[in-house]
Formats: sequence, structure tokens, C-alpha cells
Amino acid sequence: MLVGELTASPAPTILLPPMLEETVQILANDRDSDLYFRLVVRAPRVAPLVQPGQFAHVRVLPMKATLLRRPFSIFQVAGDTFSILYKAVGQGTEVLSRMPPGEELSVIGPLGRGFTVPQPGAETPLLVAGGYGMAAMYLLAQRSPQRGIVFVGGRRRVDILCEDEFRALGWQVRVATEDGSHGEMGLVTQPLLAELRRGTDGKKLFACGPTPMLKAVGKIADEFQLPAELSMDEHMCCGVGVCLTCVIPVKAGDGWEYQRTCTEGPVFDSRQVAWEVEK
Amino acid sequence: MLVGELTASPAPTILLPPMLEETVQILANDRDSDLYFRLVVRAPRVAPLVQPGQFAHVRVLPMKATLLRRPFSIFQVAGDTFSILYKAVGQGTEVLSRMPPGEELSVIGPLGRGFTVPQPGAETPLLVAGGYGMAAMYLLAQRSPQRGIVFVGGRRRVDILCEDEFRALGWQVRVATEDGSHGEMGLVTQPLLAELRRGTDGKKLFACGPTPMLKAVGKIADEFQLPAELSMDEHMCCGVGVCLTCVIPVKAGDGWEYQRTCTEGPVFDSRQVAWEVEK
Amino acid sequence: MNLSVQIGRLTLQNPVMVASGTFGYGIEYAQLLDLNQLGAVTVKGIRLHPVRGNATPRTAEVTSGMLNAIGLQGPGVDGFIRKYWPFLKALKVPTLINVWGTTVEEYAEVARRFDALGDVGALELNVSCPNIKEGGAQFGTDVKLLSQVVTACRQATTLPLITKLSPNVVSIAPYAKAAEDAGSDALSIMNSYPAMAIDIETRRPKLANITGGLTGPCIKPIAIKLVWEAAKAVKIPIIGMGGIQTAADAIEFILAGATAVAVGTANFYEPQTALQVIAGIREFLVRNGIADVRKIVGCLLAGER
Amino acid sequence: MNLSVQIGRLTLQNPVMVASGTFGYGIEYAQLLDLNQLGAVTVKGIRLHPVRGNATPRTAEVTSGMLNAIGLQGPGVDGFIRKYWPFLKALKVPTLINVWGTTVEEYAEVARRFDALGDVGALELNVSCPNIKEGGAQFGTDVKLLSQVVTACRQATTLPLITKLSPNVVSIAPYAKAAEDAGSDALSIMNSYPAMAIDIETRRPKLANITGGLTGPCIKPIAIKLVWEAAKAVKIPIIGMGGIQTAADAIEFILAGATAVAVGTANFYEPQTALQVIAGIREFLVRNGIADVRKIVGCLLAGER
Ligand SMILES: Cc1cc2nc3c(=O)[nH]c(=O)nc-3n(C[C@H](O)[C@H](O)[C@H](O)COP(=O)(O)OP(=O)(O)OC[C@H]3O[C@@H](n4cnc5c(N)ncnc54)[C@H](O)[C@@H]3O)c2cc1C
Ligand SMILES: Cc1cc2nc3c(=O)[nH]c(=O)nc-3n(C[C@H](O)[C@H](O)[C@H](O)COP(=O)(O)OP(=O)(O)OC[C@H]3O[C@@H](n4cnc5c(N)ncnc54)[C@H](O)[C@@H]3O)c2cc1C
Ligand SMILES: Cc1cc2nc3c(=O)[nH]c(=O)nc-3n(C[C@H](O)[C@H](O)[C@H](O)COP(=O)(O)O)c2cc1C
Ligand SMILES: Cc1cc2nc3c(=O)[nH]c(=O)nc-3n(C[C@H](O)[C@H](O)[C@H](O)COP(=O)(O)O)c2cc1C
Ligand code: FES
Ligand code: FES
Repeated sequence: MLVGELTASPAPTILLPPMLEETVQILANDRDSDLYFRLVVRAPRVAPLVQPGQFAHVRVLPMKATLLRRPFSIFQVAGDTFSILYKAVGQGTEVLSRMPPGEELSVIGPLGRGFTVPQPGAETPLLVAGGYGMAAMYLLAQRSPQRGIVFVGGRRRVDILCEDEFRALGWQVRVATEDGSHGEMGLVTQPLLAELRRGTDGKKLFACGPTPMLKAVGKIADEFQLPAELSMDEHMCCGVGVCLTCVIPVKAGDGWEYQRTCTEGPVFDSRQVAWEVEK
Repeated sequence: MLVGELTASPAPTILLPPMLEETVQILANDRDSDLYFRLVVRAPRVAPLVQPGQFAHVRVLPMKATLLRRPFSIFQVAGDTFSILYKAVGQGTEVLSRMPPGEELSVIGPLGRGFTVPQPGAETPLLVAGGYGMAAMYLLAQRSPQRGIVFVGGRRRVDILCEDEFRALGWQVRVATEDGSHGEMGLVTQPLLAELRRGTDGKKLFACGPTPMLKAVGKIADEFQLPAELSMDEHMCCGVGVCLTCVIPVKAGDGWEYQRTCTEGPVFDSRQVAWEVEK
Repeated sequence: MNLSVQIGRLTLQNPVMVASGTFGYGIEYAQLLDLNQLGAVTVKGIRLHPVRGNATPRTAEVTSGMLNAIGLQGPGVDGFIRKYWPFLKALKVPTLINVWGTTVEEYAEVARRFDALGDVGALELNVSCPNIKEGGAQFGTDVKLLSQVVTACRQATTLPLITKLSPNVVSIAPYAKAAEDAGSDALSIMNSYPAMAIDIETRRPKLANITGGLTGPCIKPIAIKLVWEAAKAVKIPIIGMGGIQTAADAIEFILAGATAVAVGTANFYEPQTALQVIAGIREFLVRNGIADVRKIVGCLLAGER
Repeated sequence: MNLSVQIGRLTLQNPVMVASGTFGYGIEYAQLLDLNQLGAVTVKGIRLHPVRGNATPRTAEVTSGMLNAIGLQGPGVDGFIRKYWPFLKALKVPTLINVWGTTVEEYAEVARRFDALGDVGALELNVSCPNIKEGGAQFGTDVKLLSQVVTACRQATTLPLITKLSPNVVSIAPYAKAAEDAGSDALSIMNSYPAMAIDIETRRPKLANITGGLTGPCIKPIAIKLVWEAAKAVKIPIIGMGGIQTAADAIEFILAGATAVAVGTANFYEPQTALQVIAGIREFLVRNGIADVRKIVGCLLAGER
């Protein structure tokens, strides 16, 4: 949607993806494993607009002295509902995990620039996901007409989410856990490297997970000269591009500039990320 | 209880009534009429200590950005429970009114200096109550071996609480409402004046309600030269005497001083209250 | 019912604007609310040249508020005019340009550039940003420098000038007076308050910049007091801000002496806030039988119990 | 595990005390917690003569905090000694006397009286109360007056002297330094911040005094910053306070540079707070394998990413 359409201006120059604010009702909010939960909401206006890799900015209304929204990747979309897969890590997610069906949340979404969905005949997608990063990866796998391989990693067995669901989509799944309790023992980049050593032709990487993992995937993409799209995880206030909180260093011209993960991202071409800029 | 007992000090000089902090469970929290609710809590440690006119300082835990406790007169005591009769007027009482049985509150109590319970053969008690002031009056009526008359007043019929319960205790009840929807039309001081004009011998006034009502009762006590005990309503922070928020002007020597309603009160001898001090 | 107010020669259709740095350049929120309903849009602080801003993390959440140390990232005057001005110019409501610089001359130069642009609603001189080493708060905590900045800008433009004061002073009255005397048409009160938070597990400050500015509902009682004090000291209108979430908050500022108000941090968690505040002010006036919002500006009843 | 810390020549068994004006004279809380577990008890501000205090309403609740304008009601030195000292003297933990006056001489006279009393733990000079017309903050926002007060008290007593600084200054460093140079053994940071709230229905200020002091969790980020800044400026220990509710809050102050902390407003809603904070600090040290709380004082890792 062109923002210019909203005004009488003859000079609309900035393209913004469609977004809106919606009060949504919780349909389900169940524990998946350990500290992970799946939240399903009825969001007839937001749900149809979602692209893989986009996120919803959620206001957990019962929090009173904690005001900001929390960003979550959109995990699944079905009819007029969408769901998120979240880990209870702090105040917001803990309060969220105790909210029963029927209660309401305020959502702004869908937000951000998502992944490029692989088109038929394009590169074979290799998805790399750590922890709750599997959420964004799932929607990408589901929407991708091209099947590929998902590499999922985590600390322990409980951090491996929706493995069966990836298989049900017809994707291969390679699992690694740091404690070896499930799949290969070690980091998720190990099975990825093994796969790439077998050949890199026509492959493309997509990754979502903790920043060290993204950095490792970026380095691997560099080494093997493969395209890679990384979904970056930064703290966000507004989620819509006004506050300039969520920036990462991105190459620009001869140097670099700060770009917003909520607007120019969260998905960035790995070649653009200026990892070397020290904070 | 002598605080001195708590220390090795040989010079304990200040008497403080027993109080404690207790986490209590909500047993019932039902609407009485209109905006009035009755809350029953299991408070095995606080309940046995309560004297009529004392209050509980209640922390409504789900309030997050609103931190202070709320004071409520203790309405009824039964076994290891006590109840309060409260009106939902603002943030705290509204949140409280939505708390279901089973949830917990933190209570400090019983606090303050209560009413002098009429002893057999002493003056006939005339209780004057407005709105939620009926709560404190009920416990006094129940604990008083001497029966008397309760004058209850309010804006409308819904502001007249526990009328039947006063009657069940064997007390006479005279009702006045400002809109005439129940009992006499007008202020509660009208039936009181009518009663006093019939004779004042051996009568003593006890009052709890809005400040203008207390002031009127104080004036009537003065005119008829009757003893009166008034339960004063002031905003409170600590409830235990440390913050000096809740003070009212009280006569002292030739002049007056600020005394704490939470500690020297809430019940004051009406002759002591320095109404004439302008704020 | 009149909601319109006057800031210098600028007329606002209602007294509720959005605060600089919390609303980008307007366009970002265009899909979420009707910008043409606002009193005005104030854009993020602009200096002459593009600014990269501070390292991250740039914000931290604190009790009933947040810290930020963005470091005034921005596209500079030219970048702004190219990227955002066509959109803003087409709005029916005025745009306020939040201006800063590292020298008095830079403030004046930016003022001149916007004067030449035409159609700008007003300039808001940010002499109170706590998050940059040069410029910003240094001008706002020194009465002489403050006078110089305002005087220089006054000479550079005929646009309405609003001086955005720092809360971080012993008494705000002399600063308010100095801005008025130097030709400011209005004051904005307040900017964020210098503050800090520490992550006890990593033992690091939560902000890369170590310190940042505190905003949100937690600062409202400080802001109300500053507006009240400044209103007693000057005759020019005041734009009150700091923690506004509801119409009641806005009315508190207006009673304290603010002619208009701005919604800041609340935009981040509830983009509809400004519109809700406008509706709520209207309701309050109706309920109290007041036909004009200007009738309640500064109408605090104090000392007359 | 060592929790004890040193404030001048005074040893505290642990670094957690209660803040002046939020704990009365100790005795009021004696039934609700074991006072002998505290680092110290600080009593409500005392001047030479009894003080009636301000008119009511004296407090108002605000978002994540409160305003107060008590006006330092108190029994004066003699009244305090007669009514409260026998109880306090018998405690195993030191009592800190919060002292104020309307003249430099009065501060010194009160100091002399408490010096003569014996057994007092320390004097905390309150030069920062925002709620009285004479005295209080006027001494805390003028470096020269501050020096005079501290110097006069230093001459009047050999008791440890703690200067309680005002937050309401452009930079706290010169005040911290002035107090240190004049012989203060420690600093308390911070007192309440000047603020205000209005009841929009009655259009009156919520406090009879119009303005009051803001305290509670809402001010913590401001207090942390002031402690950090002061700690860089002086060598004497700092007692940090402002919004402490949890051990994490207290540890934030300690990392910023506080040797001890005080719990204030939180006492009102949760009298056990100070004891919970002590337990939590102990737990934090155990969890991090630190044997002595003094090892983390000022250990903020800043600028070394
Ligand atoms: C684009 C994007 C997509 C995300 N998708 C998911 C997802 O699908 N599932 C999921 O479980 N989590 C996801 N996260 C992380 C999620 O936003 C945080 O876990 C959550 O905000 C933590 O909130 P809290 O109140 O529980 O934690 P607290 O630590 O109490 O939060 C304090 C502040 O820090 C911010 N914060 C804390 N951790 C993170 C983090 N990792 N990333 C960003 N902000 C953070 C919070 O938003 C809040 O402002 C995503 C983050 C981003 C940026
Ligand atoms: C000794 C005493 C006994 C009381 N007994 C009862 C009772 O039995 N039943 C009952 O319904 N109410 C009683 N009250 C009043 C009750 O405390 C208030 O209605 C309640 O605190 C309102 O809280 P809120 O959060 O709903 O209102 P808000 O207006 O949101 O409260 C804001 C602040 O003002 C204070 N406050 C507001 N109204 C009053 C008031 N009338 N008195 C004191 N503080 C107030 C609150 O405690 C809080 O600190 C009593 C008050 C006192 C002092
Ligand atoms: C993230 C952020 C960025 C800000 N940037 C600016 C700015 O560029 N210029 C300015 O004058 N004020 C800036 N401010 C201050 C706000 O305009 C406003 O004065 C302050 O946030 C107080 O209002 P609030 O509590 O409603 O947010 C910024 C505030 C925030 C939170
Ligand atoms: C009701 C009240 C009364 C206070 N009285 C005094 C006082 O007498 N002397 C003083 O130095 N500080 C006084 N203070 C300030 C506190 O000691 C403390 O510095 C401040 O409250 C900040 O801490 P907090 O946010 O934990 O409350 C008072 C604070 C409150 C809330
Ligand atoms: S979160 Fe505000 S700009 Fe990205
Ligand atoms: S409420 Fe604190 S002294 Fe009475």
C-alpha cells in the first residue's frame, strides 16, 4: 500500500507495507514444552496480511508499570487467526503466559520486511533456526513452494520446537542440541556446514535465532559465497520506525549507517550487515 | 502489647496496640448493592485481635503502578475470618472488586484506636452512619452489650447497607436518604436530632461516615452536651504512624496539633477535634 | 465548542500534538491514525548534517517509563527535506520542526533553511537533549547560552519559535524568562530527564551511552510542576509534555498553565493516544459546560481553599 | 559472607537501612519486623523545636510513586529524646538522626545536642527537603550554603556526618565535592524530587502545599544516575536511595557506587522490604560467588565493551 494514497499529496515517495492496530482475542495459549508457549489469536484484519518473517507488536494489557509492546514473529496463520510461539523469559512473556483464552491483547501488525519467499525453480532454501527463531522459519517453510532443509538447534531437547510440523510440510529436518539430548551434539551450524561441504550449488540460507547464531550463519554464507537472509533480533520500542531504538549497523556506500530492524528489517541480506562495527 | 517487650529496653514508654502483617485468602467477594461489595478473607492471625472501629490496611496486589495500601474498617469478624464492606470508588477498590475467591491480599491489621465499647449500665449508644461508615458501626453494635439506636443515612436507597443485620442484632434502625427513596427524606442528622429533642439523658453518640456528616454530628454533640466518638476518614499511606499523612488538627493545651488518624485515631473524642482550624 | 489554540501566530485546530522523537516524521504512523486530526506533528530533532546516532542498546524499559539515548540520529536538513517534507507538507495540520545544533551558528543556520522552505508550522529549538556530548542540554542549562541560541534563531527566521527547555535545572523560571526575552513565541516543557539503569547480571549500564533520558508516566508529576512554575514566570504559551497517556493527564497540564500538550512515549505503546486525548478533552469540556478549551488554561485553584 | 560496610567510623552489619521520614522513629514498625536485622534505622527529620507541619492533604498517589509535603512535622530535639530515644537507644543497630534547621546555627545546635546525647550512630544533614519554605532545599541547591552547614556541623560534633543531597541540581558533582571538602563522612542520595499533581475535577492541587516531593520506583533511574555521578566525584561512601523495592534495585545502586542503600516509600506498602532486600543481596552474592558485598561497590562495567 502506498502511504500516499492516504493523503492528497502528489509526491508519495515512501512505500510502507500495510499494517494496522487490532484488538485481538486469545483463542488458545498453551504450553508447548518447558518455557515455550503457543498463543493463537483471532485477528481477522491482521492475519490475512502476514508475510513470512514479519512480526506482531503485542501489548500485554495486564502489565501496568511495564508499558512497551513486545515483538513476536508470526508463527502460523490459519483463516482469521494467527499464532505466535514464544518463550517466557521476562515480565511481559510471563504475564502473557498466564492469560487465559477469552482475554484480549492489542496487536500492531504485520510489521517489518520479511523473507523473500523462494519461488519455484529458485534456490533450495536451507533454513537455520535457533530457539524461538523456529517460529518465523515455520511460516517461511509453509509458504515456500520450494522445499528444502531445516536446521534446528537449541541448548536442550526442550528447545527444539515444531520439528514434526516441519516434517509434515515435507521438509528435511536436521537437529542439533548443545547437550546432545536430541539430534547431533553441538551447535546448529555443524549439520549446516556438513550439508554445505557436500555442495553449495543453488542453495540459499535463511536464518532466525540468537544473534551469535546469526553472526555464525552470516560468516558461513560469506565463506561459501551463498546468499543469506537473516532475521535480526533487537530491542524495540515502537516497532514501526519512529523511535530509532532497534537499529543495527548496515553497510552503506563506503561506510555504514544505522538501519531499523523494525522497518528496514527484521530480515536483512547478510552481506549488508556490518558485523565488524563495534558497539 | 507493650512494644518494650520486643526489646531489651528498660524504658518502654509507648503503648502500641497489637498489629501484624498477614497474607490472607479471599473467601468471598460479592456485590452487596450498587457499588458496594462485601469481602470475606481468612485471616487467622489478624481476625481475633480486632476491636470495633479498627481498620485493616490492604494491599491489592494486582495493582502494579499504584502501590499504596488502602484502609478499610473491619465490618464483621467470624472465627478466623473477617470481612470488609467497601464501595468501589477508584482504582484500588475497582481492581479489588474484580478479584475472585482464592486470590490473596496482604493485610496489615488491626490498626488504629477503635471505639469505646459501651459497657452494661453505661450510656445508651446512638450510632450514626453514612455510606460505608456502616461497616465500622456494625461491629460496634455487635460487640456492644448495650443496645441502642442506629441512624443510617445515604444519598439513595442503595447507600443504606446492612439495615436488616442491625435489626437482627436487636437494634432500632432509623433510615434517612437524601432522595427520600428509603426512610425519611433528608440527612441522617434529622432523625438523630428528632431523637435527641425527645431527651438526651444517658445517651452517647458514635459516628462513622463522610467528613461533613462527622462535623455535623460533632456540632450536635456540642449543642446537646453529649459525649461523641467520631471515626475520622483521612487519606493514609503507611497506616501505622510513620508517614504523618493522615493527620487532623486536634486540640492540645491552648492550641492545637496535628495527630495521626491511623494511630491516635481513627476514632477521636469529638470535643478534641479542632474543626475550626482552616486547612 | 472551541478546541483551537494559538502558539505565536500559529493556530492549532486542537491543543494536542505529538512530541519530537516519538513520532518519526509522521509518515510512519499514517496507516495507524488519521494525522489530520492532530493539533500538530512534531518531527524528530534535525541538525544541519546527517547524524548517525549513538551505539546500541539505545533504550531500556524502567518502571512506568523508559530510558532512551538515541543520540539524535537523523537525515540532516537536506535529507529531511528530500525524504519527508513532501509528505508532511501535504498534511492539513502544521509540522513543527525540532531543531538542534552543536553551535549557536548551526541552530541559526538550520532555522534559516526552514524559514526558506515555507509552509513550516514552527521551529522547536531543542536545547535540552541529554544524550549528546556537544550541543543539546548544554544550551539548556546555561541561561546565557540559551539566550544566544534563541536570539540567533530569532534573527534567522520569522517562523514561530518554541524553545524546548531542560527539566534538569534548579529552577526553570529564569530559563523560561530568558527564552521569552530573547524572542521565543512559546516554550515546550519538558524534555526527558537524565537517568540511568544497570543490568545487575552483566553489571553493565543498560544503555551503551551509559546515561539516557527518562520519559513516560513516571515523570509526569515533575513535568506538571515545571509547567506550573514556568507559567507563572512568562506570558508566552507553553506546550506541556511528559508522561501524557490520557485526557486527564493532558487536562492536568492545561490547568497547570499549558496552552497545548504533546504526547510522547505513549505513542510507542498506543499510537491512538493523541486522538483519545483529544476526544477526552472534548468530553471533559462538555461535561463541565465549558465552551472553549482556552478557558481552562492555567485555571488551577491554588491558595484559595 | 561479609555484608558489613563502613560509613565513616560507623560499622553497619549490612548495607540496608531505612530512609528518613518513611520509618517514623522505628518503634511504629517494631511489631512488623525485627528492627535489629536492619543495617540502621534513620528517623524522621528533627529540628531544634517541635514542628507542626503542613496543612493536609499532605500526600497524593501518582504512577509508580507518591508525592508528599509533610513539612517535617516533628517533636523537636527534646520531644524526640524524651519520647523515642529510650526505645532507639536499646536497639542493637545504630540510629541515624536526620537533622534540619532554618539557619546554619540551628543545624549546628541540633548536631551539638545529639553529640552530647551519646550512642547516636550518625547525623544525616537534610539540606534537601523540598517541602518547607525556609531551610531544607535552599541549603542543598547552593554550594556555598551547603559548605557552611556541613562545616558548622563538623565543628559541632565528632559523630559521623552524612550529607543528604538534593537531586534538583544541574550537576550533583560540585555539591558532593563541597560536602566532602567540608568534612562530611558520607553522602545520602537522593531526597524526593520537586513535583506536583492536580485533581482535574476540583481543579485544585492534590497537595495543600501545592508542590511536594516525588518518591518511589518512578524516581529510581534518576537516583541511580546521581549516585553514579557523585561516586565519580568523591571518595567518601554514598548511601543510595530512591525507589528501592527489591534486592535487584539495591544492587543497581551498589554497582553504581553506593556503599549502602536505604528503603523509603516501599516501607509504606511493604514493611518487610528492607529485610527482603538484605536476603536478596545475600542470595545474589552467593549465586555469583562473591564473599563480600564491598567487592561490588561501584563495579559498574562501563565503557569496556
Ligand atoms: C523481530 C522479533 C521477533 C521476535 N520473535 C519472537 C518469537 O517468535 N518468539 C519469542 O519468544 N520471542 C521473540 N522475540 C523476542 C521477544 O520480543 C522477547 O523475548 C520479549 O520481548 C521479551 O519480553 P519480556 O517482557 O518477557 O522480557 P523482559 O526482559 O522483561 O523485557 C524487557 C524489555 O526488553 C525487550 N526484550 C527482551 N528480550 C528481547 C529480545 N530477545 N528481543 C527483543 N527485545 C527483547 C522487551 O521487549 C522489553 O522491552 C522476537 C524479537 C524480535 C525483535
Ligand atoms: C480509617 C478508614 C476506614 C475506611 N473504611 C472504609 C470502609 O469500611 N469501606 C470503604 O468502602 N471505604 C473505607 N474507607 C475509604 C477507603 O480507604 C477508600 O475508599 C479507598 O482507599 C479508595 O481507594 P481507591 O483506590 O478505590 O480510590 P482512589 O481514589 O483511586 O485512591 C487514590 C488514593 O486516595 C486514597 N483515598 C481515596 N479515597 C479515600 C477515602 N475516602 N479515605 C481515605 N483514603 C482515600 C486511597 O487510599 C489512595 O491512596 C476508609 C478509610 C479510612 C481512612
Ligand atoms: C525515543 C525518544 C526520542 C526523543 N527524541 C527527541 C528529539 O529528537 N528532540 C526533542 O526535543 N525531544 C525528543 N524526545 C523527548 C520528547 O519529545 C518528550 O519531550 C519527552 O519524551 C517527554 O514526553 P513523554 O514522557 O510523553 O515521552 C525524545 C523522547 C524519546 C522517548
Ligand atoms: C513521607 C515522606 C517523608 C519524608 N521525610 C523525610 C525527612 O524527614 N527527611 C529526609 O531527609 N528525607 C525525607 N524523605 C525522603 C526519603 O528519606 C527518601 O530520600 C526518598 O523518599 C527517596 O527514597 P524512596 O523513593 O525509596 O522513598 C521523606 C520521604 C517521604 C516519602
Ligand atoms: S522499534 Fe522504533 S524504530 Fe524500530
Ligand atoms: S497513614 Fe502514615 S502516619 Fe497515618
